Amino acid sequence: MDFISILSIFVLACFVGYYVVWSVTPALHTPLMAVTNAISSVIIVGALIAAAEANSPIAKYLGLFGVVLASINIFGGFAVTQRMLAMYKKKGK
Amino acid sequence: MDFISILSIFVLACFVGYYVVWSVTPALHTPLMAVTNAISSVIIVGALIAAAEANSPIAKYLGLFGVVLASINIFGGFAVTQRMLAMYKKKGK
Amino acid sequence: MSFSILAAGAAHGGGTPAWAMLAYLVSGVFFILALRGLSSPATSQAGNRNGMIGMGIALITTLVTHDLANIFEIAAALAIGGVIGVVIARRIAMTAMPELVAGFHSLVGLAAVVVGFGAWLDPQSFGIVDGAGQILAVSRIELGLGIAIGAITFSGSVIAFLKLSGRMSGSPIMLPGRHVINLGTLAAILGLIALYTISPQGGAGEGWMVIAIAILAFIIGFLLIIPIGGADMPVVVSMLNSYSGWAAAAMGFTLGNSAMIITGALVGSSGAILSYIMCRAMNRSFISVIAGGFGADAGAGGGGGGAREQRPYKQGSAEDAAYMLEQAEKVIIIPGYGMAVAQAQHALREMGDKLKEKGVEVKYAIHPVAGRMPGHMNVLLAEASVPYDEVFELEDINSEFAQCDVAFIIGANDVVNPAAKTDKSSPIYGMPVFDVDKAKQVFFIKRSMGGVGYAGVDNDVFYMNQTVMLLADAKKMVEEIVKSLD
Amino acid sequence: MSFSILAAGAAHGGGTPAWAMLAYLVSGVFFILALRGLSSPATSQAGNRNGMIGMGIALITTLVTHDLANIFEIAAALAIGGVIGVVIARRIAMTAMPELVAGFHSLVGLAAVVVGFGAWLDPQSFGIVDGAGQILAVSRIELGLGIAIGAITFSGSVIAFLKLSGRMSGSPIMLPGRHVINLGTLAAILGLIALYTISPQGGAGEGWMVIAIAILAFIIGFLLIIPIGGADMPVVVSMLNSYSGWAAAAMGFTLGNSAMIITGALVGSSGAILSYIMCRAMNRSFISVIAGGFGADAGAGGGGGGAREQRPYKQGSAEDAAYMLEQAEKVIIIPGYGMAVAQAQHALREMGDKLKEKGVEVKYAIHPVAGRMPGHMNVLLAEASVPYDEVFELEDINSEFAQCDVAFIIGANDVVNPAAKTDKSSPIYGMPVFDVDKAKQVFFIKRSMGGVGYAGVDNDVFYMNQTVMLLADAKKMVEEIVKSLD
Ligand SMILES: NC(=O)c1ccc[n+]([C@@H]2O[C@H](COP(=O)([O-])OP(=O)(O)OC[C@H]3O[C@@H](n4cnc5c(N)ncnc54)[C@H](OP(=O)(O)O)[C@@H]3O)[C@@H](O)[C@H]2O)c1
Ligand SMILES: NC(=O)c1ccc[n+]([C@@H]2O[C@H](COP(=O)([O-])OP(=O)(O)OC[C@H]3O[C@@H](n4cnc5c(N)ncnc54)[C@H](OP(=O)(O)O)[C@@H]3O)[C@@H](O)[C@H]2O)c1
Repeated sequence: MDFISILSIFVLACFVGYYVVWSVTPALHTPLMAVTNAISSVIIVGALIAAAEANSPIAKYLGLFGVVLASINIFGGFAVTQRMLAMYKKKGK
Repeated sequence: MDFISILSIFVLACFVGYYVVWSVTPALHTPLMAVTNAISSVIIVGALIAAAEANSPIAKYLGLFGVVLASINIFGGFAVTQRMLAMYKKKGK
Repeated sequence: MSFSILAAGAAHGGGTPAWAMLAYLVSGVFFILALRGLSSPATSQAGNRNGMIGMGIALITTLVTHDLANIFEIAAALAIGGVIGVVIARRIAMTAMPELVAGFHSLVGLAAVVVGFGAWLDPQSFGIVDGAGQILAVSRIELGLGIAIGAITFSGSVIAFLKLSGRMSGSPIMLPGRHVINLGTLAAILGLIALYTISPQGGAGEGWMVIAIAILAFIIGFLLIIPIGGADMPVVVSMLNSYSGWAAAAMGFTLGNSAMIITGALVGSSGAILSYIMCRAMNRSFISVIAGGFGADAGAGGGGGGAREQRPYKQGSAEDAAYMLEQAEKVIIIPGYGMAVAQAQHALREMGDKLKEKGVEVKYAIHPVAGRMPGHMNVLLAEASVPYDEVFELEDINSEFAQCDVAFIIGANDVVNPAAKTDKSSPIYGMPVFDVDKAKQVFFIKRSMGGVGYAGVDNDVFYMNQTVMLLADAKKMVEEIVKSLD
Repeated sequence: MSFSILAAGAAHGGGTPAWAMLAYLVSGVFFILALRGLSSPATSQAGNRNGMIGMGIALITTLVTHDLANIFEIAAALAIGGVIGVVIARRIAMTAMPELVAGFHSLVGLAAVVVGFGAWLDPQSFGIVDGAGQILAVSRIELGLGIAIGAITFSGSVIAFLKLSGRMSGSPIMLPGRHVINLGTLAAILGLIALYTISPQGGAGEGWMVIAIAILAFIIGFLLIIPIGGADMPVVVSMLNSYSGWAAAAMGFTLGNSAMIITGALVGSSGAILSYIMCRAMNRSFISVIAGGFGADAGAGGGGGGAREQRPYKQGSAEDAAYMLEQAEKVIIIPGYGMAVAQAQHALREMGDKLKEKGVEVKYAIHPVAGRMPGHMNVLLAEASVPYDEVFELEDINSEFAQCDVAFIIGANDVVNPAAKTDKSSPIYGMPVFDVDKAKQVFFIKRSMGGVGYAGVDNDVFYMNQTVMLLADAKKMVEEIVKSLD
C-alpha cells in the first residue's frame, strides 16, 4: 500500500468513526468504553509479528509479553462487554 | 493504487455515504437530489482525459461532448442548489 | 487461493503523480462535507460551497496532470456547458424541480456513456492497457458496465423527465409480455459484456459489441420506466441516481481516482436511501414500485375515480374559511401536490402571516411523500419565505392534531387518507398518514369532488362531520381567503 | 513540490500478500459493525460478536502470514492472557467498571510500548527497513510517537485506576511549578524523537534515545494526571483512550495494516467524542479539566463543605417516603454516584416494581454525567434488570417533572443542583440539570447534610419546601422503604 492509499483509508475511517460513535446510544457508553478497549488491542498484531519472526531473542520475549498484555485486554474486554450487554433488557421480557 | 487500497477506500466511503446521507434533514431532500446530481458529474474527469490526451480524433470530440454535458450538470446543479438553499430562512430573519 | 484479478488491478491509476492522488482525496473529502452541510439549513450553503470547491480541485488537478494542447477547446466546452447550466438553473420555476432533477440526471447518464466510449477508443490515455496494448480484463468489465448503466440512466431519466413535466401521460404503459422482453434484453447486455471481456481481439477492438451494449441499454432503460406511473417517478429518479453513483465508482476503480470512488459511494447511498425512505413512507416495497403499474386508473393530474357512490359532504366558501381561521387558536396547514400544481405557496404564506398577526398559532405539516419528490413541499414553502422552524415532519407534529382547532389541507390527499390506517384492501394501507380526523375542524381545498390523489382512492375525510370542502384552484381559493381576512 | 516522505512510505506493508490485506480490511469492517451495534441495546450483543469475529480474523491472518516456529509459545501467551482476562471480566463488580476500564487501558498502553520496542529491535520483521538496513525515517517518527503515547497511556491510566478505585486519594495533587516541569518534559520527548529520526546510526541503534523517550513519557503520564481530581478521571480515561487509538493508527501506517488504521480511527473518535460529551454535560472546557485542580476541596468520596451556613430542612423516615410514594401517580427516580457507592440498584429496582404493582408510573432519569463514567447509571440499572425503555435521558424527560408527583433522588447531587441554572459564580454554572424543583414532592437520599457532590457545592434542593431529606446509606434506606411498602 502506498502512503496516499493509507492516508485515504485513515481519513475515511475518521469520518466513519465520527458517525458511528455519535450514533451509539448514551445508555451504552460504558460498554462502548469497554469494547473500544478490546478492539484497540488489535496492536496485538505487532506483538505477534515480534514474537513470531524473532530475529532477536529480546524482541521475541518482548513480543510474547505484549501478546499476554493485549490478550488480557481482548478476552477481558469482550467478555466484560458481553456481560454488561446481556443485562440490558426490554420491558416485559 | 493497488486494488485492495481502492477497495478499502470504496468500502469505507460506502459507510461514510450511508451515515452522511441519513444525517441530511428531510427538509433538504430536494437540494440533496440536486447536489448529488452535481457531484456525480465528477465523471467529467474521464471526459477531460479523453478530450485532452486525444490519441484518436473521435475520442477527442466525444470527450469534448462529455465535458459539455457534465458541465451543464455541474454548473446547473450547484447553481440550482444554491438558489434553493438561499431560500431556507429561520423565523425572525 | 488465486488473486490474479487483484494483481491485474495493481496498474490502476499508475501514472498519476502522488500530489494529484492527494488532491483527488481532498476533493472527495469536500464532497463529503458538501452533503454533511445539508444536515441543517443553517450549514447548507457552506456545504454547497464545499461541493463547488471539491469539484474545482478535481477539475484543475485533471487538467494540470494531462496534456494541455486542447485547452482552448476544453475551455470552450466547459464554458458552453456552464452557461447552459447556469441559465437553466436561474430560469427554472421551483415547482418544476422534479423534472429538472430528472433532466439533469439524463445528462449524467449520457456523459457516462460518452466517457465509456472515450476510454474504449483511447485506452492508453486512461492508463488501462496491458503490455500487449489490449484493454485490461477488469477495465473491460468496468467499461461495459459503465456504458450500460449510463445508457439506462439516460433513457430512463428522459422518460421520467417527460412524465414528470407532463409532456407524456403519467399513466403506466404496459406492454404485453414486458417481463420476458426486459429479462431477455438484460441477459443480452450481460452476455455481451462477458463476451467483450473474454474476447481475444477485444480491448480497443470489437466495436460492435460495445455499441450493441449501449443500444440495448438505451432500449431497456426506456422499457423499464414506461410501465411505471408518474408519481412513482421520484423513486425511479432516485434509483437511477443511485445506479449512476455506482457507475461513477466503477469508473473510479478504473482510474484509481479516489474523488470518483468517494462520490460514487455518496451518490449511490443517497439514491438508495431516498428510494428507501419514499417506499417506506408509502408502505410499498421497492419491487412493487419498479414492477410498475401503480396509478393505472388515476394519473398524477387527477382524473375521475369513475363509479364512486355519492356521499353527502359540506361545501364552504372562502369567507366561511376565513371566519373560522380567525377564530382559531392553532391552525395546522398540510400542503400537498395540488399546492405545487397551483403554485399556491406564496398566497399560503400571506394567509399564514395574516393569521399570525391576529394571534393565531400557525404550523406547517409535511408528509415525507407529499408532492412529487422528497422535500418538495419544504422547498416550495422556503421559496415563499416560510421560516423552516415553522415547518414540521409527520412524526413531530402528528400528536398535535388533537389540540388544534383547524387542519387546513391544501392540495394534499393521499397523505391524509384514513383508509391507510383502517382499510386493509386499500392500495395505501399501512402508509403513515396525518391524523386530521382528530382536529376540531377540517378545511379541504381541491378542485372537484371527482378528483382523487395519486393513489386513485376515495377519501373519508371529505365526508366527515367537521370537514368543509373548499372546491376551487388552490391559489385562487387561498387568495380569496386572504382578501376575506382583511 | 517535494513528496519524498510520500515516496518513502511506498514500502509500507510491502511484504503482505493481497489476501491478507483483504482480510485486515474485513476485520476493520467488523470493528465498525461492532460499534454500530451499540446504537441500540437490541443489536448490541450481535455488535460485540462482530467485534470478536473481527479480532479473530486479524489474529489468524497475522499468524498465518508469519513464521510459525514459535507458535506454541505464542499460544501459551494468548492462553495466559485470555484466562486472566476472562477471570477478571467474570469477577468484577458492575460498580467497579470505571476502574476496570482504566486498568485494562493501562495494559493497552504498555502493550504499545512493548510493540514499539519490538519493532525497534527487529525492524526487518516489521518490514520497515530501507536498503541499507536502517529503519525508515517515517517509521522512526511513528515508532517514537507510538512508544511515547503508549507510555503516557500506561502511567496515566494507572493513576486513573488508583484514583477511581479509591486506592489513592481522589483529590488533586498539585506540585509547585508543575506547568514548567510538564512543558519541559514534553519538549524533551519531542526533541528526542526528532533527534532519533535524523540520527545517522539511528535505525535499530541509538537505544538510549528510545529508552529515554519511554522513561520520560512514563513520568509525564504520571505528572499530567496526578493534579486531576478523581471525578474528572473519566474524562482523562477517555482522552487517553483517544490517544491510544491514534497511536494504533500510527502503527497501522507503519505496517500498512487497514485493520489497525480503522480501529485507530474508531477508538480515537470514540475517546474524543466521549470526552467532549462529558465536558459539555459539565459545561466545562476540556482544557480546564486537563489543567486539573477541580474538586480540590471535596473529593469524590464526600467530605465536608466546611463553613456553610445552617439552613432549615425537613428530614423524613422510610415510612414517610413509602406512604407518599404509594399515593403518587408518577414517580421519577434520579440515581447518581451515591447509588453506585451504596450498590443500591437492586433494592431500587425492587422498590420500583412494588410501586408499579400499586399502579404508580415509574421512570428513571439519567444525567449524562451522573455517576463516575458515561453510561455508568444505565449499566447499574440494567444489572438490576430495570428495562431500558423505562430509563430516559435528560433532554427526553426534563419536561416531565412538572407533571410528576415525586422526584426521588438517590445518591445524585450535582446533577440536580439549581445553582447550575441561577448562580453564575458556581463552579457548575451552565451545566444542564434536572428541574426537580418543578416536582410536587422531592425525596433526597444521602448520608449526611455535610456531604456534598463532586463539585463540592451546597445544593438549594435540600432546603426547598417540598423536599424531604432521607439521611442514610442509599441501600439501607431503599430497603427500608421496600419493607414499608408491603
Ligand atoms: N413526494 C414524493 O417523493 C413521492 C414519491 C412517490 C410517490 N408519491 C405519491 O404522491 C402522492 C402525494 O400525495 P399528496 O397528498 O401530496 O397529493 P395527492 O394525493 O396526489 O393529491 C393531490 C391533490 O391535489 C388536488 N389538486 C391538484 N391540483 C390542484 C389545484 N390546482 N388546486 C387545488 N387542488 C389541486 C387533487 O385533487 P383535484 O384533482 O380534485 O384538484 C388531489 O386531491 C402520494 O400518493 C405519494 O405516495 C410521492
Ligand atoms: N459520569 C461521568 O462520566 C462524570 C465524568 C466526570 C465528572 N463527573 C462528575 O461527577 C458528578 C456526578 O454527579 P452525581 O449527581 O452523580 O453525584 P455527586 O454530585 O458526586 O453526588 C453524589 C451524592 O451521593 C451521596 N452519597 C455518596 N455515597 C452514598 C451512599 N453510600 N449512600 C447514599 N448517598 C451517598 C453524596 O452525599 P453524602 O456524601 O452525604 O452521602 C452525594 O450527595 C458530577 O459533578 C459530574 O460532573 C461525572
